[in-house]
Amino acid sequence: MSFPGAGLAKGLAVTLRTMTKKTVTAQYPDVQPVLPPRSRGVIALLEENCTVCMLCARECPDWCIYIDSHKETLPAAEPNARARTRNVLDRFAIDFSLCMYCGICIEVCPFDALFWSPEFEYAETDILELTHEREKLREWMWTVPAPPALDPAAEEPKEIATARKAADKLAAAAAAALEEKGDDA
Amino acid sequence: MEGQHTAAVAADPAAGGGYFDAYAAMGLLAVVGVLFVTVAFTANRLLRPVVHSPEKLLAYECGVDPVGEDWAHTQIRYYVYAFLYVIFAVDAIYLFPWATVFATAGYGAGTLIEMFLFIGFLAVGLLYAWKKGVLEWT
Amino acid sequence: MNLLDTVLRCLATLVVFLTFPLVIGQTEHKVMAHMQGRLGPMYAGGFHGWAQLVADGVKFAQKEDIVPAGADRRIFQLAPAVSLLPYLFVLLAIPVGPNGFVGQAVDAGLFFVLAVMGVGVIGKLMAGWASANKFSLLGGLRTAAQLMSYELPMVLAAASVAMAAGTLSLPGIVDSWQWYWLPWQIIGAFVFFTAGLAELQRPPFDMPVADSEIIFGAYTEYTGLRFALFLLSEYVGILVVSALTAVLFLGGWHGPMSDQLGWLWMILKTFALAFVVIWLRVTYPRLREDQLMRFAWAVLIPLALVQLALTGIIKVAIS
Amino acid sequence: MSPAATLLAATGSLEPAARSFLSPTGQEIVFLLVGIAVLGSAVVAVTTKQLVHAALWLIVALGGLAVEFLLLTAEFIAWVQVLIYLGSVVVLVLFGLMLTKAPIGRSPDADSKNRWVALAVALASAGTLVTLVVDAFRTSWIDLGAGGGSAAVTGASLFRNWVLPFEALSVLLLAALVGAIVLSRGDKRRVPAPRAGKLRAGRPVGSNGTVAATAPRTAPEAAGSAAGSSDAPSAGSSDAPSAPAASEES
Repeated sequence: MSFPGAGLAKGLAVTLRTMTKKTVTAQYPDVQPVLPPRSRGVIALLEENCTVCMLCARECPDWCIYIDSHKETLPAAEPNARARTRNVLDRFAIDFSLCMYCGICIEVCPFDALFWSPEFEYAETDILELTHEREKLREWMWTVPAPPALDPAAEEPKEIATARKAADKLAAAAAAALEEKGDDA
Repeated sequence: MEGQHTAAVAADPAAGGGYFDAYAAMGLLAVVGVLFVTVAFTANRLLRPVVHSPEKLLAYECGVDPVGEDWAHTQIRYYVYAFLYVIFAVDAIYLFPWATVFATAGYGAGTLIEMFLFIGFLAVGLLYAWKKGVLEWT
Repeated sequence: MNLLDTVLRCLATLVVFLTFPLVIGQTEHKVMAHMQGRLGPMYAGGFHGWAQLVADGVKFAQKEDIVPAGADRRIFQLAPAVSLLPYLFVLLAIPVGPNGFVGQAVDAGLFFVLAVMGVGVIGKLMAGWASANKFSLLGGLRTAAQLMSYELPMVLAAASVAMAAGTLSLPGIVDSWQWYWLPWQIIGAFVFFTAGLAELQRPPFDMPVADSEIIFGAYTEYTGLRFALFLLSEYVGILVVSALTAVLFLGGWHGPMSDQLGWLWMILKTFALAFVVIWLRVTYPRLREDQLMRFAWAVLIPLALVQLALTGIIKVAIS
Repeated sequence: MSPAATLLAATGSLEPAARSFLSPTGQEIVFLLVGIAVLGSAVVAVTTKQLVHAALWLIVALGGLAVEFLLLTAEFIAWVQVLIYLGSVVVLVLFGLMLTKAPIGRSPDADSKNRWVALAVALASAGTLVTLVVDAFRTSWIDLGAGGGSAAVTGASLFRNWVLPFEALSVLLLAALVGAIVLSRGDKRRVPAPRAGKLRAGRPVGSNGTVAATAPRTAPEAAGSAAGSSDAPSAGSSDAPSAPAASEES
């Protein structure tokens, strides 16, 4: 059952009700926003983990990652062994004027060298300055939050499981040795 | 004579004085209003910058260069509304002198009917316009 | 005639003319924002952006005065004043409180107010034509057609009140107001307020400034102080229409302790109506041009005629 | 109207010496000054070469006239003048100008060659009016009491003495209304007619009101006029050569 003007009255009621509710405006520069975990602010680089495998640069859809490197030969550790070579990172830069924040580079990195940082205040007055070099990318690592806690029912991460198994074994061996010693005494 | 005039006004302050006082105040307010606008624009003239550039003197048409002339043909149907208004406004003003007298002693129902007759004729006109579709936007 | 007294009254009217619209404008900023889940201006002046419109005014006063190359200079420059000043005269005649608390009582007050408000349309036509912009012209014509169409129901509804009161003087009308006028004149009140809203080109009747069609109508080419005057005229218009509706239909200063607090009642009623104006703006979408015209001629005018008949019959019956 | 008003002002002071001819009241001085302004703007309104300016000067003249009415204590008439003449008649004029053709700047084609005739007619009618008014009032003096022209007085005189003319006015207004509607709707009804009847060949749609009303004409002429008028749709003019234009208006 509706009478003429019911819709008009309803509209008025909606706006009036909204007026009494809390606003959703964020007073941003005064109040920092509370960002959800895994916010895609900027890409940070943990240089120490990077092996210059170039996977990220190759997978990047808009080719905004620039990597330069050179090979370094390590002298052989043992007399008869071969000398080893390894890649040394010279330059790692991301052009954030091109980057579309798809996160593929982070996904493909096999060595956990790239991370999402929630940092978003890196505007520049010149578009060319949006190409950020490795120092800057490394600095953003400090803003990367700890990974969110696992689901309570989740399986233990593999690394931890293996490490714990090893530690358990070691502890068991130590206990056995201690027991033997005690027997001797 | 001026003396006579003022004497007449003084004799009936409620009527004579009130009327001219009211409109003298209106006149004064007109002066005040014009002064306000003048002062505002003088202040504006002192404060504003003047940077010549022919670009900003172009007519604004959503950011692109203006197309064609500054004048364009528009719907003539607006004119009918204006015309209807003139006729009905002439009608409506008669309501005001009528409104002030019709309920006082000595007028009563007869005057009411006279006005209804008057309005009735125009209501017929409005109905005619409606039927003819003048009020429809085709 | 006490010259000093008259000068003071004129200046007081000017002060009201310049400050109350700012209050209404700021209320609009805030009410509209909160109705849309926002906060509105927050910085100017410190506390909840209360000085936002003052800041706007200062900004407008410093802006460059641009007259388009093809424009008719003098008419272009004159138009904002022509559109604004009629409202100043109307304000002078609006009674605020009992016992002569009015800028200047005019004997034919109601008629005077309606006549003077009708002059504003010339300013808008001048602005539209002189801008040398076809969108402005179209906006000016739309404004004029709308103002003329809605002036008529407004005049008829006002005539109904004049019939009920038997006088055209605005203080006289408020004096003879009784509570039962409220139901008696309810149709007239609706017609008057709606038509007033349309006269101000406030949403949902803002077709003449429909930005999606004709940029900003007659005001497209205006900048700086002249634009500010047009804006001011819109907000003074809200004040005037709200105050007139309060005077004619809501009993003006009538209320508890009206002898001392009459002016407060009047201001409260005016601002309540101004709030409704803002509320309607936030709630409803714009009417199409054909709906706009049809609403005036096919709904408001017949309603106003019905109200006239009702007023006439009841008035003769009770007198 | 306005020259007459000014001269009326002059006659107001053409009184016997007993009536303040040489010591006018402030009200009379204002009346005279406003009258001069009205006369001036009226003259500018008819001599300016810019169409819209003429209408705007007319507003000044009519507004000044309202002030004159106020000074004569004809309060109600003064505001009627503002509401009707300023608020609607001049707006109607402006409207008409802006809808048809009102360029910014001078419109040389708007000048009429009959200006001397017009001047003669204006002077003659002004002379008649002035003679009439002067003859009617002579040296009689009307005291302008306030409230003499208020709405209540007007209403009393209207509904006590002049009811019949008042009712006749409503019929006149109705006639004007119907006339306006017929004129404005006339074209609309006739436009689809050539399309509806297959037998009747089309004429240029845009010019049917103006061209065809004169006389039946031969096909090439009709086609030529269609091509000449810019607002005729091309569909209409392509049909034109098939038959002479029908003259249904005549």
